[in-house]
Amino acid sequence: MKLEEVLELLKAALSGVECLIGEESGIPTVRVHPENLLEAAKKLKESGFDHVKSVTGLDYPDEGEIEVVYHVSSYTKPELTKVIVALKARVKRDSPKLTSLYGIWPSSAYLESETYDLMGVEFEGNPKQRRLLLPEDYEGIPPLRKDFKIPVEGVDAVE
Amino acid sequence: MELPKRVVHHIEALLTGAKYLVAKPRMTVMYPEEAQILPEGYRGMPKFNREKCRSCSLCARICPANAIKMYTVEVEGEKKKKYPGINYNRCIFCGFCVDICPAGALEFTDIHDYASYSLEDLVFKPDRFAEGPPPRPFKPKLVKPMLDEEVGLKYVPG
Amino acid sequence: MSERTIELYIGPQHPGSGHMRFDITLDGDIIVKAEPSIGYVHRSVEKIAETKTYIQIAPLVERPSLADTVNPNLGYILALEKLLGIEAPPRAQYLRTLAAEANRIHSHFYGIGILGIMLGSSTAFMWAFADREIMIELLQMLTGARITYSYVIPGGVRRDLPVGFKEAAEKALRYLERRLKDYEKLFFENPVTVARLKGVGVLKKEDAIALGIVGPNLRASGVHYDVRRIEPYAAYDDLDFEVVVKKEGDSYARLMARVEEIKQSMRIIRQVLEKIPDGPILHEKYYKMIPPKTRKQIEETGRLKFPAAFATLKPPKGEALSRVEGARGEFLYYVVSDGSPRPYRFRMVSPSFRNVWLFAHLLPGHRLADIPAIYGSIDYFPPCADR
Amino acid sequence: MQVSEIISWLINLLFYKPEVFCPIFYPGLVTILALLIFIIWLERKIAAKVQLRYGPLYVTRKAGGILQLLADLLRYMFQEPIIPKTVDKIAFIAGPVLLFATAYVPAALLPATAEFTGLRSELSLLAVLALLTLAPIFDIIIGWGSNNKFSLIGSMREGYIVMSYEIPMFLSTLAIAMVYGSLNIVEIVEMQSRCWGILLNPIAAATFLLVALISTARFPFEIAEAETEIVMGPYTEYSGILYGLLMGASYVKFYVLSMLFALLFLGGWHPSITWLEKIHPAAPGLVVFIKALIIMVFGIFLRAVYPRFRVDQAIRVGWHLLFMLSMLSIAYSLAVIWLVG
Repeated sequence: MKLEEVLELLKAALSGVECLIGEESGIPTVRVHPENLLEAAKKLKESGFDHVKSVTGLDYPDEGEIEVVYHVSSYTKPELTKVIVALKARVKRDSPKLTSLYGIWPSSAYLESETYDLMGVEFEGNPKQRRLLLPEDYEGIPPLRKDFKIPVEGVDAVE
Repeated sequence: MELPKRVVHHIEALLTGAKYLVAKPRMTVMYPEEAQILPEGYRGMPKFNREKCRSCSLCARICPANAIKMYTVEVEGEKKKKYPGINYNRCIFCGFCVDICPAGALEFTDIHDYASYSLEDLVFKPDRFAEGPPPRPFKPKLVKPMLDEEVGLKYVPG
Repeated sequence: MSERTIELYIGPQHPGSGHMRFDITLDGDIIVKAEPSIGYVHRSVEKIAETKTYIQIAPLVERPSLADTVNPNLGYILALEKLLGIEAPPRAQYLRTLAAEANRIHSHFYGIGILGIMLGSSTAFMWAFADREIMIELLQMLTGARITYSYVIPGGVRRDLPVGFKEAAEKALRYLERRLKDYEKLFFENPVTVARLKGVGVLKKEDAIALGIVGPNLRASGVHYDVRRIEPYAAYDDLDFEVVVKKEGDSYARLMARVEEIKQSMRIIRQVLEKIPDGPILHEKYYKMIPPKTRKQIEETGRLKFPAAFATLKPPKGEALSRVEGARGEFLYYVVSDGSPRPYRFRMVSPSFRNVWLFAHLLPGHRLADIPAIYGSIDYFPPCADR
Repeated sequence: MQVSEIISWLINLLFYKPEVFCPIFYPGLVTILALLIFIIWLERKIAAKVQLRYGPLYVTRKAGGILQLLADLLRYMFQEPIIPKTVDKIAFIAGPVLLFATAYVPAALLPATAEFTGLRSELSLLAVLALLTLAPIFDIIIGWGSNNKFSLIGSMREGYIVMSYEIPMFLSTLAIAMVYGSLNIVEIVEMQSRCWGILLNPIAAATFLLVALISTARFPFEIAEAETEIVMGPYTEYSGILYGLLMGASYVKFYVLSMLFALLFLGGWHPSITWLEKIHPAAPGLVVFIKALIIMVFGIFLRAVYPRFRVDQAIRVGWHLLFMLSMLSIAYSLAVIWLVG
């Protein structure tokens, strides 16, 4: 399926939901306000996108926001299997909260949990949300945030 | 219906086991008494050639594990020069350093095993890096692995 | 918990757990609740990648998944190539396919071996690990390393086919074909193996889809989905192979799906060696950057030297999404570049991480003794999941 | 004079009195210890051969590493047996000792030859069987005393399995005893000089062999200590010599059952080699030993072939297959008696 067709399909599927449909670096993308995320997801699920491939958190400290990207695709609809759609929502960096899409896509459970763990975004209603990869007693900046610095070494030997 | 088939499978399994009880193949190299002859281009511990080095530090820049660092070395009759040294505590044997060296000053050796008593001993400064990896303390019997239709891998003394 | 049940923590120091822990609630011998507790070998590849240059990430991504290294490597390079806007020449594409398939065989043997030892068949374990060596030896000929090949680089591959590779590969494949028959008699069709796996851990098609399961586990549940066919990369478009799909969805189907895939991979390797076109193994743009003297040396040895530009690859601003079918399932890479030599965000979703769901989903209702059977059959690899 | 008398009395007591010789030398303790070392080495060697490996090699390299197990034994002897704070100490320490002892005692009662036997009784078969059933109780005790969930689960499994194999074991031995009309092992063997028990009642023989495999946790029935499931089952907390005793116990039991199998079904010391008697009155009994060894080699070879069953499947084998087979063997015996008389 060509990109234009995918965009057409998305527009048809998401009619009635306040969102921004477009192409970003060749990836069909739907940008929604966190409030509309659940509704958009529902519509996408209805149109055949049946699983989440990845939940990614991107930290933008300058803008004070965290972008959460759901990459969704389909196993069942042959024409959609080739398509991965990015569903993006931005949340405030100091109180990042989203409604979990677990109810719509159970496949997002552990992926959201990972994002909670490493990026500090809370997903309300996700039963699997917990310290997944980090130690249970970890406190501090979520490691994938930009202000969590790890040392970078230079080229020259320090003697 | 099911039972006779199951009995046949039991017998087949037992016979296959018995077959290997008497068959020859074994896939063991008695390392370290025996060691494999490694194929050409094997990515072993790299060796440094001081004469060819242009001090471009590309090796240190591409090293994914930060194992290679540039050391400032006093050279007779010249200014100070920068030469690479390697820390084998970190090296992951990706061979990027050798492949990016534009002067061919780094090359692979076929040695991949070296044991030392201290961590510091695994840091090879330019001098030791140029000597290359230390040879094995004893000579192993060398065998060449050959892919074989019958036994999979044959280790031919070579 | 009620007085009927006991809680059992299996792992992380347990002969059957791997680097993870299961929090199991047992009612008698029956599991009522299971939750995987992972992260014991987490090293945050995604964060480390943000501090590395693009080429340095290539060896990094293959470290988590030790049995299957070409595929994650290839997946990342595909994303990087999308960012850079280049594509590898045909010969390099074939060589990538060759390495990926040899690696798939190696990884599947690894998985079968682990399943074997989990069920108590030490012979299946030893055999599979010995025969895995065959593929390692082949790939060592090709790449110069045993496990972590870092073979795929932006714009091509690092080495051309060595002399005598085709004959050696043919011998290896014939040997493995013969050996698979012995495996069948001793392990796959062994009545005890069948009793342990048939009907155990049944994953229904709907559940597999809803939980986003990947790889042979998905296909063993009847979903016809293989990235090599859905979104062909490397040379898969030109090659003839079947996507192995099984209906049953039980542990035995998952095991047999892997066995069938080994056979398909052998088919692919034969075709690659038959059809491989001549030509360069590195994209023109980079090949031109190599000085002529070095180029001559490359042609003689078949071993590539990198252009200096590799140390400071700077893709333009943008995003790239790529996926490959690894041995354990789909690897997804999402790389966001801000125009600097290091990625702004690097996302790697490994198949084992997506298969984590299976523990919580499949284990309840089974017996305690089924944990290793199910665990082994889904070919779960903790480092691959934790990254 | 006095000293040499004492020595000859001692030699006579030790080597020519069956009541002493049988428990201590053959088929008793000394044979068992030597066999333990050999059979475990052989098990590892056989598994290694099937698995394209060498197995133990470096201890006495020229002899294929046969002394490896002696080295292991020494290690177990001198390794610190760690006794965790939370265990029930008496059960934890006494358990392995008693388990080994109860596994060994039946061996002392087995006859070496017709004349040379430690226990002369009309009910010797019954005595051996009764003693054989004692050992699993200590398996359960150590699992309970270890105060570890894996140990507990392991000993529960052991308990379930005991339930499933004991009845077939008794019934199949009963079947062969019925054919020969005796519960005296010596008598049964003597009657086999014409026709081996395995030919008279093959069903009972097959049942008994399977029972021997199950009760000594050979593959595919290595269930109570299934490593990838419950670590080492009842033995999880053990180390040092206590663990050595536990590991040895199952082999000892296997030895006893194999000897019993050789005696009951494979004709015992028939065909008897009479010239051996000149060396020692117990020497013709070596025929039994060799037959038992063949059975044991078959048993340990299975490790290289089979994965392990699940506990419920093993119990199903016990009740659905072995129980039925043992009932059949009784019927078969009745038929044989009716036909042959």
